[in-house]
Amino acid sequence: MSAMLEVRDLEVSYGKIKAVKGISFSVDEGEVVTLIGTNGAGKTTTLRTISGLLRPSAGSITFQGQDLTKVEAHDIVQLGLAHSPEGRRIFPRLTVEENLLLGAFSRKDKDIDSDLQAAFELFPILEERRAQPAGTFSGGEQQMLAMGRAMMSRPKLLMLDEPSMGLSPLMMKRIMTTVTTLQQQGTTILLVEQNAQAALKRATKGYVLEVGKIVLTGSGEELLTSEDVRKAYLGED
Amino acid sequence: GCGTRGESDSESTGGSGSSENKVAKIGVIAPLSGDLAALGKGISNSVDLAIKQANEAGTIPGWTLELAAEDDEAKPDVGKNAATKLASDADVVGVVGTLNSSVAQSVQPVLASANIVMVSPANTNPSLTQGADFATAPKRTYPNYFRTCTTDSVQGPFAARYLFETAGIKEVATVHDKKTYGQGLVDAFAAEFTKLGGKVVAAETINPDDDKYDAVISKIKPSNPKTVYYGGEYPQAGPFSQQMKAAGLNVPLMGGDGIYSGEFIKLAGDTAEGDLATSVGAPTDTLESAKDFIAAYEAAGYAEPYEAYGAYAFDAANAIIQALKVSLASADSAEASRQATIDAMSDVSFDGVTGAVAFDEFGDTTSRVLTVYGVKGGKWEAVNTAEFK
Amino acid sequence: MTVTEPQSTGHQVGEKVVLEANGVTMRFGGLTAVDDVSMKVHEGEIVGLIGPNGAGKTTFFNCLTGMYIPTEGRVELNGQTLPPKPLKVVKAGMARTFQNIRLFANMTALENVMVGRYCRTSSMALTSILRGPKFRREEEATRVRAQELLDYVGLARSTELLARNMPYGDQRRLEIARALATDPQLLLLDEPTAGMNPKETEETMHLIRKIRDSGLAVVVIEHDMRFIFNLCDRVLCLVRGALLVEGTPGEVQSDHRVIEAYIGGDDEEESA
Amino acid sequence: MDQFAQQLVNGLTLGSLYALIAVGYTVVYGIVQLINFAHGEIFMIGAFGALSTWLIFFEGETALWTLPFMIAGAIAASVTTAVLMERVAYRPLRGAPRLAPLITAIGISVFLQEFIRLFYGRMPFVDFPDAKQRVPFPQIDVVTGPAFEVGNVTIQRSALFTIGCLIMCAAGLWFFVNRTKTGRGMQAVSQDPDTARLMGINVNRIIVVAFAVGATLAAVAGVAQGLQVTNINFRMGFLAGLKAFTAAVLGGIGNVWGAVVGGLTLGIVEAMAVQFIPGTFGGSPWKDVWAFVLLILVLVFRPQGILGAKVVDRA
Amino acid sequence: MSKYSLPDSVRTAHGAKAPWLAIAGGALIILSGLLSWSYDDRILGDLSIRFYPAGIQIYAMLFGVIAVVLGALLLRRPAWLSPARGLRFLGVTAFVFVVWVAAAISYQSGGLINVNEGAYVALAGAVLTAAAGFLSPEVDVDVMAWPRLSSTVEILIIVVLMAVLLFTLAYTLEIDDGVIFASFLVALIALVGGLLATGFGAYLGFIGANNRRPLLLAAFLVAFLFPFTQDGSDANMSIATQILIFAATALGLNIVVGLAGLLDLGYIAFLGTGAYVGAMLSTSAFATVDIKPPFVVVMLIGAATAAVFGLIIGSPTLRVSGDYLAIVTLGFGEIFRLAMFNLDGNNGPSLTNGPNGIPGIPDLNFFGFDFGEVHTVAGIPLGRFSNYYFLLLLLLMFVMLVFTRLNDSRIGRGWVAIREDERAAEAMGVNTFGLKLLAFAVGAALAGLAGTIKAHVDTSVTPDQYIFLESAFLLSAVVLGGMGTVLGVLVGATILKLLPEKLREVNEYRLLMFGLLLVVMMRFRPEGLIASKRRQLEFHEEDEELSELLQAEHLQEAK
Ligand SMILES: Nc1ncnc2c1ncn2[C@@H]1O[C@H](COP(=O)(O)OP(=O)(O)OP(=O)(O)O)[C@@H](O)[C@H]1O
Ligand SMILES: Nc1ncnc2c1ncn2[C@@H]1O[C@H](COP(=O)(O)OP(=O)(O)OP(=O)(O)O)[C@@H](O)[C@H]1O
Ligand SMILES: CC(C)C[C@H](N)C(=O)O
Ligand SMILES: [Mg+2]
Ligand SMILES: [Mg+2]
Repeated sequence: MSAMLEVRDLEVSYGKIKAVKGISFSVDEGEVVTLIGTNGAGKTTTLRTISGLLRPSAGSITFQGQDLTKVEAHDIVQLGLAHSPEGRRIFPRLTVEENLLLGAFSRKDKDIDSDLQAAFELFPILEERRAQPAGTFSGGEQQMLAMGRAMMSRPKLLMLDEPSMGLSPLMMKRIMTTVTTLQQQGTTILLVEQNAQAALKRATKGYVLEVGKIVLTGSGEELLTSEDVRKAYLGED
Repeated sequence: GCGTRGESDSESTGGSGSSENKVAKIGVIAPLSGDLAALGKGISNSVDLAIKQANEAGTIPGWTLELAAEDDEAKPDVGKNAATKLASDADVVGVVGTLNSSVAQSVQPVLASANIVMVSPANTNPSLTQGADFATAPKRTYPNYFRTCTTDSVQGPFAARYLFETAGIKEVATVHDKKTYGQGLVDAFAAEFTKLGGKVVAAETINPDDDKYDAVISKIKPSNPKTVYYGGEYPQAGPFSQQMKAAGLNVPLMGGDGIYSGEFIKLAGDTAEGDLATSVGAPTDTLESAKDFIAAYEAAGYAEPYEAYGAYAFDAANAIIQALKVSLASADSAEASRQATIDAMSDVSFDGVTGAVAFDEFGDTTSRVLTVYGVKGGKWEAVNTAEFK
Repeated sequence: MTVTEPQSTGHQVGEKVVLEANGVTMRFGGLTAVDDVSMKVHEGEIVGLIGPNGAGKTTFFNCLTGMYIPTEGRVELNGQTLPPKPLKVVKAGMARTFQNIRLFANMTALENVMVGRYCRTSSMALTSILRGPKFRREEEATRVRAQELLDYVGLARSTELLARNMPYGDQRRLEIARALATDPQLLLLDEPTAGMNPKETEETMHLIRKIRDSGLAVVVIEHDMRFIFNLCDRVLCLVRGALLVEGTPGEVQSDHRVIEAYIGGDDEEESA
Repeated sequence: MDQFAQQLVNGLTLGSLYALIAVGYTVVYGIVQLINFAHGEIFMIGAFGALSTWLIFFEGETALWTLPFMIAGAIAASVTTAVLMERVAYRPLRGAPRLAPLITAIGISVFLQEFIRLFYGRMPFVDFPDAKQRVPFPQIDVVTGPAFEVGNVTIQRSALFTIGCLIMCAAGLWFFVNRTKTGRGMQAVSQDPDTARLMGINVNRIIVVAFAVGATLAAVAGVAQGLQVTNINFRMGFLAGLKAFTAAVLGGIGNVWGAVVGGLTLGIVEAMAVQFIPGTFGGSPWKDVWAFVLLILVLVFRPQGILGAKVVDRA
Repeated sequence: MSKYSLPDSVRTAHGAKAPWLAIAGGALIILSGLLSWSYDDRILGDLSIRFYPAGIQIYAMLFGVIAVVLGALLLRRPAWLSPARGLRFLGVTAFVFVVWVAAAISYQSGGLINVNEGAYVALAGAVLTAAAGFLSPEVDVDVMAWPRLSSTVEILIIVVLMAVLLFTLAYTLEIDDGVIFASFLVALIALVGGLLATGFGAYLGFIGANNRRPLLLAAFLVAFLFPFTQDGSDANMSIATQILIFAATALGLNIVVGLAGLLDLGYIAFLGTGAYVGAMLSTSAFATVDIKPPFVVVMLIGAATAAVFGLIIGSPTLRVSGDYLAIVTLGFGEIFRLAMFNLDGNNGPSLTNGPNGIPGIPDLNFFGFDFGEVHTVAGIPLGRFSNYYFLLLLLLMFVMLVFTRLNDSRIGRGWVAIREDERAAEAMGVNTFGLKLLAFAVGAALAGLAGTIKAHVDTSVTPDQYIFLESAFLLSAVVLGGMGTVLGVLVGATILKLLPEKLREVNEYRLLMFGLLLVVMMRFRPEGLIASKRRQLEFHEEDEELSELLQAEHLQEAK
């Protein structure tokens, strides 16, 4: 079985600086794959390259057999790959509802309404505030909106970049539970997290990145128990 | 490092000429671009013609005349820069220009301090020769300044009398563009008109940068003027006339020499029919004295018509040439003859294209002939030519 | 459930009240983001501010620092009522950091801190142009103090680096140094460890203690429970704009209302 | 009272023209946060496009049926210029600091004016009049000619045409922005282009559409202006553009209705200033001053403009 | 930079030949100068004589000399220079230069046939030079390896450079053939650009920074000596005065835009304020105010009035920011122009003489020193414009002093902070409103000062001198030259005022070209010709190399 997303020898640079230095990994259908690593390891860069916002300087990205390196960002969404970016990036002057509908921008089917309801069920606060300009939301609220919005495109593969950043413990649990829920509903997930513990617990597979290279690979459990990971990422000594 | 070459160079180009003639330049400062270019080009072409004729006839032995035309874009500031440039050119001995009185105000001091004679074919504002208090205490402001056209202290009243006496109009509204010319003309007109017993029912000003005048027109309209007297130039007057009529103010627009141009009719469109203008002198094409000029102008094949001021510019150039005959004869450089040229101007007197050319103690022309024109069938036609008394 | 470790320093909170906020309320249209919150901070105290996302913590900070003009309520620093003008607040002795780092990216670390000295220096246009001895002295003093502060937060070797080129954790520390440069008596930190890994978080905790030990009072917003409950002398929990619970870390973390509204069920390993 | 009504009509006419141009500023600004200074020139080129169409195909004909063709010609000229301009000059500057595109815009504005001034009369294959000075604009039957008198108020035909154009364009635009997906896409791009791409929005296409929409309305305004003032010139875009931009800011830039409201307000203020401000500070020469004073007052007391939404800067 | 180079494999294979290629290319170009370029001897200052190079040929020979030097350097591989980049730039621009000259010859004398062997030899040399540049390996310039010279030697370098500058300046202005002038400019750009590309420019900057005082002194000496090179001619001096006025005003604007980061689109109004004050209080017959204070007082009044206007215009910055501020300033600019246009007694009080302006402003007279007269110093006559030139130079020095000292102070830091993040600056105790007002007031006062002198230099003041386009010109000077730098603005102002004067052949197209220039410049070098490093970063956020360079400089300075 070929992987749903296959990244090979990917290199990405900002000007002269190489942020990603030849990484390879794959995501199979139905999996939750997590990338963890220190600040500036290149996780965000990797996700942005996959979704077409950045162009790789070398390597290949294949999604369901199709090469993505030359496809425009807005076309990649249509292929079923959604990306909830780091720092939420909601549209601040649009209302909550408009934000959600934009998530479904590339869809042409009629089920948008029911998906909207599904998002509201998952995050009731969004329904409560559906007409509020999203820019006035708190950080956590914005994060929920961002996730809801990404789901509105009915992605086959959902990439989440640090969904728990700045969230209250309760909210973080909620978000993490949502990840599981989504997986159970059949969405494949590529998750980038600082909260390694929570991420690895749910991951079928994990990759540890350090300064642009993958230094460790394994199943979520393996990594969780690995000595190195515990030291560096879980703050235990 | 290549000085020798440079010299030999200039010799080879200069030396290719046929004679040992020294060069003296007559400058022109007029709008050669922009909305008033039609009038400006007519002036510069006519001066060019006068210079060519003088060179061919060898009017000034030992000297070749050249034209140095500078664009003033009808803006005082640009005109002043042009004057500075001409003044710093040692070969320039006289300047024909400017078209606009407002530009003249800025040019006068520059040329005066360089002692360069300036003859305007078109400035009609009286203060240029007789000072700000021209009506009460005339005083010559710049000894180097002369003109071949009549002034607005004649033109304004001439128009007023025509309207009041001949056309029988007793109520007018006045509008002007705040420039030296427009304002001066309206002032002169209004003074005479009220003196005759007429009434100025509205007095407004406009900004020449504008192109829509409905608000002003709406403001004038309720006062029911029988004519609108406009002080200014055709680029604004044309659209103003058209918009007046589109807005239901169906009375003629009358203006001065500033609107006497074919361009006015082009801009005003069909509704210009019946509009009036005064201009200096008699219509050029009816003058016996102008036949040769017109023929020569056409033969020279200039791209633009000589327009309202071609003949006056031709006369202005010839007046300078007459003076140069005296001043250059004894001068060894063009620059040295500048003062002498000014001195010689007051004695200049000849029969020019527009009639007798001579200047009074202020530098004004001695002629006071004016003509009223009206738009008929899409063309300006002379209605009445008379000498103002 | 306990994450509290035994207090490492036998620290004693002072008696003097540095900050007193009374009935602060902030409404945006129909939404009451901060609802009648009162708070006291004593000299040498670290106060934690927690609460669900959108509870109004940042907004409360904005009200304290004059970035927002509170709809109601009063803020007193050292017994003096503060006008809602950021400038005057800083001058009075309250400084802050931001939830999203807001450094002057194209300035060096040193320059960033020197900007923080702005309100404690006085040379104006004419002095700057004439360059008298007073000007030189003040400039020099500013530079020296800024360098001291960089040393203090552990950035001694980053003086000439551009803020934008510094690692994330260092940027957070630089923000603290910049805030300290204003000579505050009270420091407000909004999620100082967001996006940090556990090691960096640990270092930040030490830094805050050190600051407190030098006599400043600190109010800190964080979602990292381990961090909050280990560090703070007292914790306030806001929910929907209103003060829900106030008490020692021990009291707050075992309060069922806090657990219900904020920490969530007994699921330990999630809260890293 | 009559005078008030009369100046109201004048103001509405003028304001409609401003509004039509202002929409272009607002739409483009809303999306790329660019003060497209060259938009005034797009308006000017629209007018020249209409004139050219008339000169090539219908010279001498003034029947009403030529008008749609002239408008089409105007739109073609404006839209082509605007889209080219976006492609060649602005697109490469995406993401550069504000000042770069602003300076570019000023550059383009100067360039376009000069281009028309220097080359309009020298185009190959066609014999166009020299555009270094004002060029007469054809007066089309029905939409120009004797004014209507309603009571004591005169309503010019070209005024009716202009106001009519505004109403139609505004209605179309409202539908476009609020009821179509492209419209919503526009709003998303305006707030965060990168994330908009993640939503599957083709950002480049949206931006081109914005320029084209603005240019279309400006072109219509160009025709209306030509009919109203009977002549056009290469400079006409500058002041009109400036006023329209003022109108857009006045109404709240980024907001299509703001542009309309701002335009009408500005037009009415100008007309009223001519008539009703007494003393020497009234009258036509001061009307622009009052317009700008109004702008400054509005910005100081309501920085986001009459209808603009407040920009949130959360600390 | 690597995207402009050949594949690595080619470079490693042939890299060793590069120095010799460069030397050969340079030699060819030098030789070409001795050959004939053009059959026609009437054009371009006669390029037809063999072994007797004229201007354009001499320019070419300079290329050759530098190519040879760079080639030789390439053999020695210094760590702090990159001869390869220099050669690349030099080669390509030399090629462009020769093609341009050949085109000019063909055009002016009617056919390519008139181009003689010299041009082809030069072309070949240029190709070789460029090839050398592209072949030689890329060396990263190591700023830490800059040679340290004794300060006497450094100062000597500066003096020589300044002398070259003076010579070049005088020479440039002497050229009055537009094509030769353009050729000279191309050559100048090529030579200077080539040197800069090697990293030598940065080194010179470093030397300059080490010897700030001598540098400034030398620069001003050059500026003061300039009128003496003009042999009493006022033609260039009149341009020079315009440049100085323009530069002083642009520097004032640079305080507002470059330092405080506030966009002002109506700045010309401040110059206008000064000019109108100067005109109204002068003894011109058209002046409307009857008080005639001495000129020093007029200058102060002009500056003060402008500063007050600056405060008024700046006051909305309390509430309005960014693009909104730009439009407010634009509005104020228009209000100023219209007010000057209107205040003629017809509309409002009679102050400004309306559209006609105030002409006939007399020359200044300082204690019997009449600025209108020719004065002879050391046997060299100095005309009217030279007199004003000296006065304006003093003004410019003053403006520069204000600019640099404010920039390098607590206030300057505050301005950067505001530019970077206004809210954060405020929250850190920076008096943002006060500093913004200060920027407006100081900038305006300086422009007002310049304006009062301008009124007398120009002898007339009219409203059309103060239109939006002029504000755009000022802004362009700031942006083209480089925001936030003094030198940049001087360069920008010089370019914008000098080029149209010298390229009279294309005078009609000058605005068209101005427009294009802005567009092209923003596309390829938005930070301006001489940008402050910090500003450059703001424009190229992703440029890590640059930010490292800036850091390196900081480290150098800190040592
Ligand atoms: N726009 C940019 N320009 C230049 N360098 C960048 C840019 N964005 C990121 N980088 C650099 O690329 C490297 C990788 O950054 P990236 O954001 O991918 O890391 P990350 O793993 O997502 O880190 P974090 O946990 O902080 O989100 C870092 O060194 C960073 O400084
Ligand atoms: N300028 C504003 N206009 C309207 N509503 C606002 C504004 N600022 C904040 N709010 C609202 O106030 C509430 C409190 O926001 P605040 O940012 O203070 O939350 P917080 O406690 O800091 O949350 P987090 O932990 O997620 O940062 C939120 O619901 C937010 O939507
Ligand atoms: C063409 C006209 C406007 C010239 C006018 N007679 C003047 O003196 O200004
Ligand atoms: Mg990241
Ligand atoms: Mg918060």
